Amino acid sequence: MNVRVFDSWRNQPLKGVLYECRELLEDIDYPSVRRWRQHGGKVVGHFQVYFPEEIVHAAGMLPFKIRGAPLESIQADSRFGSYLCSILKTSLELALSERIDLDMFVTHPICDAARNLAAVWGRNFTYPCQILYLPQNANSKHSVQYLRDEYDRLKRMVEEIAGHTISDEALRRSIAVFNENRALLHEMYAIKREMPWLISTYESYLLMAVGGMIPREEHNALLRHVLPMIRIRTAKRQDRIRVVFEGGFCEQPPLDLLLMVSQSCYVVDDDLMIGLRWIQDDIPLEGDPLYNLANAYLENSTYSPVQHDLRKPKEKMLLERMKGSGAEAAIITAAKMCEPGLEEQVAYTYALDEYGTPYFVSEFEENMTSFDHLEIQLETFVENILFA
Amino acid sequence: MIKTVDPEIVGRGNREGAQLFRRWFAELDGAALNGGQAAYVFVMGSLAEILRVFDLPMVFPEINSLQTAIRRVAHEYLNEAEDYGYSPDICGYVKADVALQLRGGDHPMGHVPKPTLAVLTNACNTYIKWAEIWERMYKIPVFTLDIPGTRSAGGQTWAGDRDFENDRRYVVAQLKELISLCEEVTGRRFDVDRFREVLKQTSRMNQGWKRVLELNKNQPSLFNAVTDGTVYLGVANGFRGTAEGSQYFEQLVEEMEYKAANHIGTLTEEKYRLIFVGVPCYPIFRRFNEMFTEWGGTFLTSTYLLFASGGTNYGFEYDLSRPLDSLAEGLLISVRNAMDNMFYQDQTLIEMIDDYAIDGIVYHPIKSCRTVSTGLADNRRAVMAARDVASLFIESDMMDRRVVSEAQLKNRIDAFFEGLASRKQRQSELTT
Amino acid sequence: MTYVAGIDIGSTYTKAVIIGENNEIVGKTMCSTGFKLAEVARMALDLSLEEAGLDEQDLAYVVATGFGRHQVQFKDLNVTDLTASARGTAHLFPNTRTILDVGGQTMKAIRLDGQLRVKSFRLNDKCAAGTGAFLEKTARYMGYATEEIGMLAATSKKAVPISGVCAVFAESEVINHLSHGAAPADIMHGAIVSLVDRSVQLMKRVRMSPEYTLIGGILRFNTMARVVREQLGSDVNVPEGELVQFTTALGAAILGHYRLSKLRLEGVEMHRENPMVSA
Amino acid sequence: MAYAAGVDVGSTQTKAVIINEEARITGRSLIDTGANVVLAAENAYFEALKDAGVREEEIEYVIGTGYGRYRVTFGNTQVTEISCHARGAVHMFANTRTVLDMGGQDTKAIQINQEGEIVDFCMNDKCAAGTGRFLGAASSALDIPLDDLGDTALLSERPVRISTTCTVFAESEVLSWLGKGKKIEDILMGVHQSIAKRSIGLMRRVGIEHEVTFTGGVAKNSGMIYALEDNLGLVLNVSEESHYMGALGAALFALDHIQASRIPTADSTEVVRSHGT
Repeated sequence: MNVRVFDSWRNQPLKGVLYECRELLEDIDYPSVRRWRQHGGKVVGHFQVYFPEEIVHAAGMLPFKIRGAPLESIQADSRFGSYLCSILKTSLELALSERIDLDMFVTHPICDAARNLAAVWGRNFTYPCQILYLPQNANSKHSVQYLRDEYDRLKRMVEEIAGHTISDEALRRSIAVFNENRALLHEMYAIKREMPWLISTYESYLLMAVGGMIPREEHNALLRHVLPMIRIRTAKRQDRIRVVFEGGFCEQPPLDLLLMVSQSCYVVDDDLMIGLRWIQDDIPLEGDPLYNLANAYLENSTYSPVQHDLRKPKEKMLLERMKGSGAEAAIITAAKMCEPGLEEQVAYTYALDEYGTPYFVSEFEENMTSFDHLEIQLETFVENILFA
Repeated sequence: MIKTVDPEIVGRGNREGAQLFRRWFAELDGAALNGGQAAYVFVMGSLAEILRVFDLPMVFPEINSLQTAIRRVAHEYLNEAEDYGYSPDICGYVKADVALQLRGGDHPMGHVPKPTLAVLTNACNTYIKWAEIWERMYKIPVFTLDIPGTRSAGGQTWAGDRDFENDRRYVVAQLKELISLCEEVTGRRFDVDRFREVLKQTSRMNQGWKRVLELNKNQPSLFNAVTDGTVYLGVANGFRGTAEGSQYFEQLVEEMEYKAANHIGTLTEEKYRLIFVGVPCYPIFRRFNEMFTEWGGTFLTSTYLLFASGGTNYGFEYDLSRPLDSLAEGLLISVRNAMDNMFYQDQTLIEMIDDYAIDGIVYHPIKSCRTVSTGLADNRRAVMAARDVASLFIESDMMDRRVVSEAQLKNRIDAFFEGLASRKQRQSELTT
Repeated sequence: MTYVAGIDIGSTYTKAVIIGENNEIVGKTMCSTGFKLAEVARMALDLSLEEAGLDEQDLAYVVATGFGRHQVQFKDLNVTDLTASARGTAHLFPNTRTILDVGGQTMKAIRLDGQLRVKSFRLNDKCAAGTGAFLEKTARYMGYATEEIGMLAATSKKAVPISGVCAVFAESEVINHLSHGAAPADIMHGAIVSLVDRSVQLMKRVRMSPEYTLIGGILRFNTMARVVREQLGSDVNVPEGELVQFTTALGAAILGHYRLSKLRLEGVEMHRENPMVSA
Repeated sequence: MAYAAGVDVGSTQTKAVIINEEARITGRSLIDTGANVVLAAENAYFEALKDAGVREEEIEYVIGTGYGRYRVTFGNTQVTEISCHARGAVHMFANTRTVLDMGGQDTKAIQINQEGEIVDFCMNDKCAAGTGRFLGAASSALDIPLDDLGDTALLSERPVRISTTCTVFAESEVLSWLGKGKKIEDILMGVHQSIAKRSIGLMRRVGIEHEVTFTGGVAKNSGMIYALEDNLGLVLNVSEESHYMGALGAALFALDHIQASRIPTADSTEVVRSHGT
């Protein structure tokens, strides 16, 4: 479908683009998705972290990344218990309060809470609500084949909703679009690593996150528009520490928290919206596209606390991420009540202690509004590295 | 109506269950002291069928952890783990086990051997995070047997369905990998005849457990699903795939049938027939149950007895002519049954209400476990909409006494029964 | 002679300290903060200058700390009160490795390294059960003022267990205990024990090691210090006298010296702008 | 003429109500619970008797409720405040299907069927977050009397968003908003909104059915009524006696008992049978 749903950034200077991105990201009525629907487009909402959006894209539908929102969950609260992360509640709240309207909802077995979402969501809505069973044993010789078959199952579901089949050619075209998107995002992160004063983590997040709510072609155009402007930006380097900002992010921190972090240190790498950057290199266009997608997920991907792969001990991967970005310290944060994130924190801190790397540990919630508590801790952390 | 009862039969399940349980821990204690091997496994899909063939003693960290709560020392273990860095918000079972490992396996019931390997399913994602801890501590092989669950409500597939067979191929392939890992670890060949024998015993146990659960529909009910049920569960997990395990359940069936024939209930006066949903409140295990029995309420069945038995209740029977395929199918169906109870629990509960003539449901979501707690509030809405039955929703924990306030619980439980009482009264007025 | 000032704008009191080259205090002031933060900071500084018999030109460097630090115009640098109080405490007890600071609204555990730098620290979560407010609530509920907590608890022989789940729920526990005839002193003692339990947990989270030093208003009760000693099974430093109030301001001033000498080493021109707060 | 009494011993206040055989309130009293709960219960009881001009011997049955219900030493039995608030609310507003009771340290949502029986109920669990006590914190922070909070909040045009859940820390968040130069009424409405939203979340657990009756100490607060009605989109029943609803309910159960003991029917003592002591 050839509709443009997010245009306001075009022909704007960097500042203007960033402003438009924040406007879009903070609008919990998801205007870009509404516009898509108004043009008769169908929408598949997929929960964090990774989802093979290519399959939905190839069917001419909009893959919409559901990542919670800073709103109070009044209706969703009554569907859940108290001891639960915020993103689950606010995501469902978005649907219950009719801010988002979907043709299909997909979640994944990333954690015990998210897995339940398909059932709860399904009880409250009539459209298909599914689990995409991403393999949890990444080390079986059969995993790729299994995932290929699982993607095929998803493809059949999507075809039903689209009302037509998805050709391999269409899949390859979509893979090409997403290859470009990932390449552009990796390029933006390369700038962060090399010249962090040119783009803060707050800014890169804005530019990246809108990708989950607009057609990827538009996102590519946006990134192609801004990357050159970032490169020629006139910003002077300041005396700040270089940190990796690691959260095993499924739930995303509030923008103001990112702004706060950006103001006190240079974040040279992070794992925000990691699903959009999960696959590392271009996915081959020749051969069975579903197999290539499955193979890339398992064999050519980054890491996250929600994926278990004996070849990727998370603490080792974090240390590599720090080495790769020349970070001198780490900010380790996790969403409140996030079991995988909180468990990973422990491994991270012991590994960092072992290497004598300074780190700062905290927890966050997407809809927190006061940051004094966190700010004072972060400042103290930074001060004491500078006083060293 | 109390008549002369055969003390041999009545209470045998609890008696022998406790004995078996102590013996099992004594064996582990032995293994720990002379540095023997041990496989760490979990209740939702223990893979006993494979491990027994290699005579690997099985350690259930979940059971070790809950025992620290029942023995009222859980808080010591939790604090140690939290001091080590684990958040107060994460699973109490995990934390108690971390502390246990930090203590070198020192447990109130004896010593727990270190793992030689860990075998887990994805029935609970926290199993995976948990095993990663041992992987780091002991550099041992960890095998995650990935058993894809149901993809959507009403979307269950069965043998012969295209998607089911895709899943089966995946599980079979992993089982083969697990077998060669066990051969590596133990230095022994896989004996397919032993394997068939174990499967035969598991089938027997499955049948027994299924029958025991059904027998409790009797009026009055024959066992308390929360207190007695937990004893039976211990055997179902610790002795799965063994002759004595199967025999235990056949005798348990006998006991229940005897009690039914002689009208021997759990309470002198059974006033309210209840369902328990969730994981027991182990920090005040006995007291918690008393707060219900004081009012003449007893638990006939519980979702815990289903998922914590790894879906044994489903009563799956293995086809010994194609053991590996059949084990894969059994795992897919029973572990799926345990794991994605969230999809069907409302249906399961509605059936229970009808089959067991239930007066009320007690929902007990807990801080520790998002696998079983996340969907309960929504599940409750569905059940309440479908059946006119009283329900109670109380949150606490299975391990952490800091979030268990007896006063708060009692207040709610009393109010629940006051409501039940006036319902009963109206019903009796309507009938007279 | 180079003088440096440290100003600590706390939520209730504002303190200023002026020190000489050997960190000796030559002037200090304390006044209640109120709403006009910039003005009170100014006043506190002027009064301390007066006491020290100095003019503002004599000051080479000014460091602001405390929650109002951003409102101070005439500062050269501002640091958080964690950094400042750690440095101040380390000045009073040079062998300090772990600091416990229990305030009305926060509880902090700080670990220092051999160079007296903050190595790691933890704050209580956003729940009053882990703060001095917990004690104040309990006291107020039994009809005692915050100031009386110390004396009250001192008379207790045996602590009544109080679960530290919620500062407000604690009240209903207090009802029960009182109605069962428990003595207010013993209940207060119990509340202190449950608070110290949390404190010690927080200290463990920063992987504590001796010497331990306790700062913050709440800890001026001997009972509190005693219970902490019991729980740690180790001796603890408790700063005494009026200096306690100035620990943080003093720390800020000392950091001023540190930064000043560093800047001079780098031959940097003194400019009245904070190199660190780059917001 | 026989009388029945209900004594509701709450965490902060103790209330007593005397009713006659027509279930009409003839006396009431409200005192601070304070340290000695047993004494508080007695005092409240005797003040209510005085208020009703009734001698103690004329009281045939007394029921204790509330957290201190087992401390009502002179009571004949106890009933939880959940049942009592429901009973009181239905007595005052016969069509009540949902009761929201907002008290000092807990908030209850109760669902009631046509027969006036409790179908379902739900209470704040983990801590006192989002209870009436939250207002107490705001009132001391801004030092505005508790009774004026609501009316002040109603002046608000753009309420702030309060994110603190801890009742004790609400005080400091209120102050920090003040520091940021926010209007007092906007901060106060923010506080009311945050409590209202939490309470509605609680009510949705049991399901919100018309009519909704608002009881408890906070039910007098105009700002809270506004915030709730605004978020719920319906009008609340609020009684003059909202404060005494628990005690009234207890008194009504006591009256049942008196009448039941006169014309014995099938175990009608069920409802108020003593238990669990």
